[in-house]
Amino acid sequence: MRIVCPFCGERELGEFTYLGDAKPQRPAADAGEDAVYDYVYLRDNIAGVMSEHWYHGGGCRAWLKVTRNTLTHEISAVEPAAGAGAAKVGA
Amino acid sequence: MADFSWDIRGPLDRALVAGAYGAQGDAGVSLTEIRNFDLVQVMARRGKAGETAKAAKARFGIAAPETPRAVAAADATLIWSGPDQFLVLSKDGRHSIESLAIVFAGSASLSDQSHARALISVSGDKARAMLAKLSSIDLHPDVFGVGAAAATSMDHTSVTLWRGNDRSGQAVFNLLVFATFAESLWHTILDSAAEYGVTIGHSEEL
Amino acid sequence: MKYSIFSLARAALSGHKNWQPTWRDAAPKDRYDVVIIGGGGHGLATAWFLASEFGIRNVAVLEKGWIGSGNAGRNTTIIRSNYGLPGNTGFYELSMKLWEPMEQDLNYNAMVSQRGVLNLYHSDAQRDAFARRGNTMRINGIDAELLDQAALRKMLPFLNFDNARFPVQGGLLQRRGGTARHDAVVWGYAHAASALGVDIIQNCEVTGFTRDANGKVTGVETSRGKIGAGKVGMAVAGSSSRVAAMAGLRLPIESHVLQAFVSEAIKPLLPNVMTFGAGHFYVSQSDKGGLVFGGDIDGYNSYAQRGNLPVVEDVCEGGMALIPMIGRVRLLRQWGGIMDMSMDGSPIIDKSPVDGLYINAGWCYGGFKATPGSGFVFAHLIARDQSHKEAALFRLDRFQRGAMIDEKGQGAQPNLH
Amino acid sequence: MRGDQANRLNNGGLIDRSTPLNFRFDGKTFSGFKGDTLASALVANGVKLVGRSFKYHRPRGILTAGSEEPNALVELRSGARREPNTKATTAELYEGLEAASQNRWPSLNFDVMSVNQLFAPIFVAGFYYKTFMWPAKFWETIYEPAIRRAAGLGRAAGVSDPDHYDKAWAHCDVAIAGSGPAGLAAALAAGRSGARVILCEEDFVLGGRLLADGDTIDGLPASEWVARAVAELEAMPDVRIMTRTTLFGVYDGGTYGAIERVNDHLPVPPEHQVRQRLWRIVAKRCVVAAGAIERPIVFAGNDTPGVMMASAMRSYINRYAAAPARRIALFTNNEDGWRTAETAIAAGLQVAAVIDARPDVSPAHRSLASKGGFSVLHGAVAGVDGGKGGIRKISVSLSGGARAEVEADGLAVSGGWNPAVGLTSYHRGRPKWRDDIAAFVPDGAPPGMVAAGAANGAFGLGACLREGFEAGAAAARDAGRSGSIGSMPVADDEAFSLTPLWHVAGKGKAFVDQQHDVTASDVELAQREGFESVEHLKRYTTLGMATDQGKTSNVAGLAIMAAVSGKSIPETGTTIYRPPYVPVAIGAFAGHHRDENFHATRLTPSHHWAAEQGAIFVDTGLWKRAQWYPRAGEKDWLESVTREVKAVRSGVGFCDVSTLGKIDVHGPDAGAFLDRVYINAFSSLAVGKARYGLMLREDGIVYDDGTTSRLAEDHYFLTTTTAKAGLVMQHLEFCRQVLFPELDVQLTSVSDQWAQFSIAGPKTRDLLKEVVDPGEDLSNEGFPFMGAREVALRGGLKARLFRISFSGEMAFEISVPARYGEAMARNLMIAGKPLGITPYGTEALGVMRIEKGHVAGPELNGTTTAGDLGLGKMMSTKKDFIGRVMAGREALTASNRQVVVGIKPTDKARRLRSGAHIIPKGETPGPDNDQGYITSVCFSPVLDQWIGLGLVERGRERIGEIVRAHDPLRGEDYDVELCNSVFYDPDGGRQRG
Repeated sequence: MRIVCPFCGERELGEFTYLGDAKPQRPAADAGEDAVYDYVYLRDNIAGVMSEHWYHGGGCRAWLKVTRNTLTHEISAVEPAAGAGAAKVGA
Repeated sequence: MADFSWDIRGPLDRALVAGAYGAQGDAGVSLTEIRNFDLVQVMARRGKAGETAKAAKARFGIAAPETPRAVAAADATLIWSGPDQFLVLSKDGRHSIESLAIVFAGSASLSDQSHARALISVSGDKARAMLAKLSSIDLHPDVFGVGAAAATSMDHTSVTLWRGNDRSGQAVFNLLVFATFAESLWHTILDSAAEYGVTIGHSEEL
Repeated sequence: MKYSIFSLARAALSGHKNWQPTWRDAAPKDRYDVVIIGGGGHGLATAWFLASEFGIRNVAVLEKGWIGSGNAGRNTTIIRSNYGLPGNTGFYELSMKLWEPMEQDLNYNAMVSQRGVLNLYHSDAQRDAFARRGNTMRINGIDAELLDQAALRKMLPFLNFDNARFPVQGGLLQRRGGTARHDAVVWGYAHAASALGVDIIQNCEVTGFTRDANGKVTGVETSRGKIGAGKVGMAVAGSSSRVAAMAGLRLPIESHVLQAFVSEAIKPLLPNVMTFGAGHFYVSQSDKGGLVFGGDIDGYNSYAQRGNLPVVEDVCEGGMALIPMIGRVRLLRQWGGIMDMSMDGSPIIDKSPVDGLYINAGWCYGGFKATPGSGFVFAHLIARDQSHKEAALFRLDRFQRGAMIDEKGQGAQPNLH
Repeated sequence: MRGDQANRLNNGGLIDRSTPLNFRFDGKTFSGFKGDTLASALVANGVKLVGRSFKYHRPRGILTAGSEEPNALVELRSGARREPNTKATTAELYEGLEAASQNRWPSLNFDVMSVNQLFAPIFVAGFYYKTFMWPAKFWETIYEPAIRRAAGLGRAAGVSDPDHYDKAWAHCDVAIAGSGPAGLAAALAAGRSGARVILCEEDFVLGGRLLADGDTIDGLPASEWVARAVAELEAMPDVRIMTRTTLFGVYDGGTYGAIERVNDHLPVPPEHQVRQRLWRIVAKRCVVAAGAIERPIVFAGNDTPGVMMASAMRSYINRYAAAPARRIALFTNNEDGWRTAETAIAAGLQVAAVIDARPDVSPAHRSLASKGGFSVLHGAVAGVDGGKGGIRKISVSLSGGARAEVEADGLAVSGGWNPAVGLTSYHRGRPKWRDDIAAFVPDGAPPGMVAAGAANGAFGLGACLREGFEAGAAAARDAGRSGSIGSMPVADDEAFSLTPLWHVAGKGKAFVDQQHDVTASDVELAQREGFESVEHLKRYTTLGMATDQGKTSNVAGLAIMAAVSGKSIPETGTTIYRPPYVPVAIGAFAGHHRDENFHATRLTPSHHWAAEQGAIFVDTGLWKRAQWYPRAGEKDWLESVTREVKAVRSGVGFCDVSTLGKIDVHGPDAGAFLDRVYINAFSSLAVGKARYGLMLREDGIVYDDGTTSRLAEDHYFLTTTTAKAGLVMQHLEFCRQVLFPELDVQLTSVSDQWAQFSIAGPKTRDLLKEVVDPGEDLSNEGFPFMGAREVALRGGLKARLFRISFSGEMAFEISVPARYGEAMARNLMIAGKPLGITPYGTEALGVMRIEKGHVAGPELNGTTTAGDLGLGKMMSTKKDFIGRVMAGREALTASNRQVVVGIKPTDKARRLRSGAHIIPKGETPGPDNDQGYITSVCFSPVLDQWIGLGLVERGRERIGEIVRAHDPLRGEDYDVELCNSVFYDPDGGRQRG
């Protein structure tokens, strides 16, 4: 697998670490145990296109949101996490 | 009062043995460790990319790289190291962290990396062939030209790699590697280069 | 037909023309007392135990492809019961106890080979963790031995003791552990279950559930029509999330690819099953002569049943680091299976929140060794509507309660288990 | 006795007759020429028997001339370099080559195990599943060892592989697998268009089938055309030709695996060179021009030495000038097979007869037959009379039903061709059936890959060139290259006429998979027993699981299955294709990463100094850390460690703790950020102060701990444990970039920037006075416990000083830039000499932390909560933090959890061991009363006894209780007392003093 890092360009799989489903949002502080349980334990496990968090730890250390098909491993989109490249926020 | 001194010991001081190594004949790979440099990581703060860029331009006379490139200023090299960040490589305290702290106050966070890395310069006919054993980056001259840089990994270890100006018609690849990994990676580099014949040296010049 | 050397010799006289199918290739009936989704080892074992132990013989096993086409036919054939946490320890030993008489129980030689499973340690901390686990095993009546380096040098002189980045210091040995012929386990259960009247239906893919007004499951929709069922059990490993979703359930499971490898066949080289403690590598040698080995999962969600080079390299690096004499042995074939990785690395065997639907899932990459035990406790759960005592902690709601069974201590990060 | 190459033809061949090479096979000396393979040299020497089969130990010869060979497998080389199962057909001959036949005893000619043939009626497919079941315990002791000894093929070396391997990356626009006509044409088109091309050829010469089959291209003899094409390609700077290189697998994102046999053609690799190299080729496009594999026809005795594929026979005759036989019969069901008759005649060999399964033969071939003086028999080979000495007679059943006999010493067989569909199918693609050529062809391919030429079912030479050229041009275009591609090479297209024939019924064993001894009747038996799916067939009979992965057997096997089950071949389908295309040495996948180079090594800044002191090092993750510093006369590690601890507790010692993860946390929101990642507050920490912090995972379990100091309003210096340094950095970056992007915070690892030393003991201040600038106030008031600030050292160097203590003594940690680390160690030794300073290692560090009851790795085991560790009170109730909510779940807050407690033996002389379990007194150990275990132990020099920490059910409520430490693994069982986990200076006066 090769992932096109939005900052570094195309890189080989070995430079990246996988975290998983990127859909769940961390619940607010007052959300309660059920919401946090959902967030921590119930993730998309789609046979098809998933949105996933990957870390370019062997490169620029950016967290990425990767759209990938779990049946074919084909990657259709990569975007940086909200806080990667945040120096340009508001610019 | 005790009688002691603050001798510097670089991470390759013992592993590096100047001279020839590996296959005999014309050396295909030349390895030079560059010693005693200043290296400062500059990370723009949230929303402060513009201010950081302006401060860098004012200080170095050139724009800091916003993409994976290394640019040479009069007395420093600025090397992209990730989104919103770059490394300032210089000598003799001209751009020490103390002096840069004033320049980037309020716009960027600085971290001294002068002792955190070893710098190895690789050249020679077989430099690309040797580096292909360590790096997954495409170093073809059309793809990785002079000034190209990459934050990448070698031997599962993070490195910063960039191509400097050619020297006597040959490409020069510079490698910043983590100091505590340096000796181990050095041996791996030697093993990879041995079949081509190696010339080993060190220098104080960037 | 009863299998034995005598029946073989008799059959040889007639040119082997009189052998019957190993199992009946059944067509679906309208209704069964129990329908098991998944014709792998777990599903077939469940059916056999339902029929042989719990007196429920009106049972169908539905398989979307050919039986054993999932992880049952795609693993590294290791059996062991060397677990350290309550919940796992007793369950895997139950399973081991069911492996031991399997040939005689099923009249099928699954080549259960108790050649020993050895976990190697390379540091004091690892030794201490193994001691803890080994003592847990012993306290549970399971065999375990802690070997030091001197003992290992005698037993396995070819390991890398002196020239290694992380020298072998010793190991935790379970002599009763070993291997079994994975396909034969599937065929043996099919053979025996079929003989007791279980319908094994291949090429029959479940596409949905039928439910009554109260939401109770009343059967399944399949590529071969609707099939009614008193109860439905799912034992579909890599497809757990997909099948559960048909019943509107979300499971704390991710599907990952685990690669495995076999070398060319060579004369006997490795006497037992070994796991490297300083990298990702485990190995045994099949009776046919191939080194069967594997390592870590690729680490990303996948249903592709194939993996990538970094893990191949990582595994072979581990192999060479541990056993440097295998350098010139050639890797013959690589493959990948879909592992349903749970959030604590341990399985789920429980009634689902949907009435009439029973779940057997989350085996991670350890499902093969569990096959007989899983079949037994799942049959118990389906027949009695009550967890077997040795599966009582494999509950679906344990994550909500905080009662995880996390042998590796990695938390809700399935790719690290 | 020296072989005389009696079967070497006088003329022709691509061998270098001026370079004779001597070699040994089964101890006998022969000679061949440079350019030979081991197989061609054996053929030239008239050797027919080269191996024994897997199950029945039947005599076997050479079947093919390529990597699909199932039979001619040998042990190549000797000693530590012995390679089992090496194909004689691909092993290049070199001077001094040694090879031995395998799977026979005592010799190839007289193999005792061939008695297995007598039991063949019982040893049918699946026989072992039906027997060996009684008595049960006989399996491991009797049956299995016997089966294992009989099975397997060659013997591995049994000692460490002495050769080196490495791995490399290559990048290109177009990768091409195979250098036959299609591959060369593809390379020409792509290369001319300006593309970066990598052309992989597994053979040591380029040309593929052109090397054996000649023909004419662009009006030139094929050999000349190949030479010109190669010269043109070699002149292109961006075309890389890799011979002896097999492209074996296709992975995601256009990544291809290839194995280069760099020095396998030499006795040993030259100094500094590797044996083999694994390539990961990244290519925008890939053209598979891997050709096709001629397939056998299954008939009785088809495994007799002397039976050979028709195309292989041409290879031996044309390429190697070696005659496999003097009088050759040909059995074919297609036009192409006839080329072998033509070749034989041209080489001056006799053709005994052509047995053609088709009803008609072309007039040209009729006239060839009459000119060559041989008969054309319409029918099929029904049996072979012969044995280990080769073929004597061939019996033919004629189409009319009559029988005929042909006297011959060689039988060439052509059952048609199977395109090499492996590479195109490795992403679980299934090839499709084409009736016109009666073969499976690729049905699509992984992204970026396309098949061309014979690999795509185009068997004519003209078609191969055309498809290859077009595929090469298209691939280059797709990669953005638009140079002129010049003219396409042209050749005639021969007709390909074939009548499918898979299996000839007859008496005697007819082999489908020769290596695994799977016969046609085994396939029929499998069907009878319900193993009808091709995957079941494969698994039940082992068809296609041999070292050739069924390259010569799979299609015939499933065709026979289709026939007996009444289905068509496409309905029956193929099994899943799995890489690698050819078996690859495990050593090559490992490359450089073996022995000491398995993983990288990290060295602390004072490593070499410690080594000079004679330190014993321990592996901690990738680090080498000084474990203890033995002194002359000390009898064991315990004595050294005890001395080190006592020295610290009574005087002063120091330890390199640079391995801790160190992270600069910068930015206006740094404090707010740390509040969210730690359970306790950090925004409230004053500048110049340090605080111990505990981090949870989101599931509420403890993740890591460490001390974090505030060096400036917007700058914290965070430390992690050694083990978790990289993971914590990743976790913090996730928090920063994904969870809390609104915070203005920046993170940098400074682990390698700072050499950090712990200096501990009551004389610490006395020592530091000598080291830091006299102007620095180190008094309790000027530098209180948990203070942290920059100080100047004597000589002007700036350092960071932290008053924190892991040992429980008066202690500081001091950080200097890493290149001063070694000087720091030396200076501490100099300055501390009058104070009796003692360097200490990780063991002493561990002893002192256990004496103080500090938790570490064994307690932070990924299943413990802050409460379990006795740190529950640190959890802030005033803020949200990672793991807060999940930590509150019922089972994680239950009153009966196993919690950290101190443990000491009731018998002071008793040694404790980690891993012993805790059982209540008076009870029989069992799963229901297994209440915990000992996590960490040490001999405490202060208490003069062994002490430990444990995780014990309700431990803190049971202080003073006597329980059993139960350690059956080590045969120990003794009483211990549960006690306070802080054994030493419980009120902490020493570290504050």
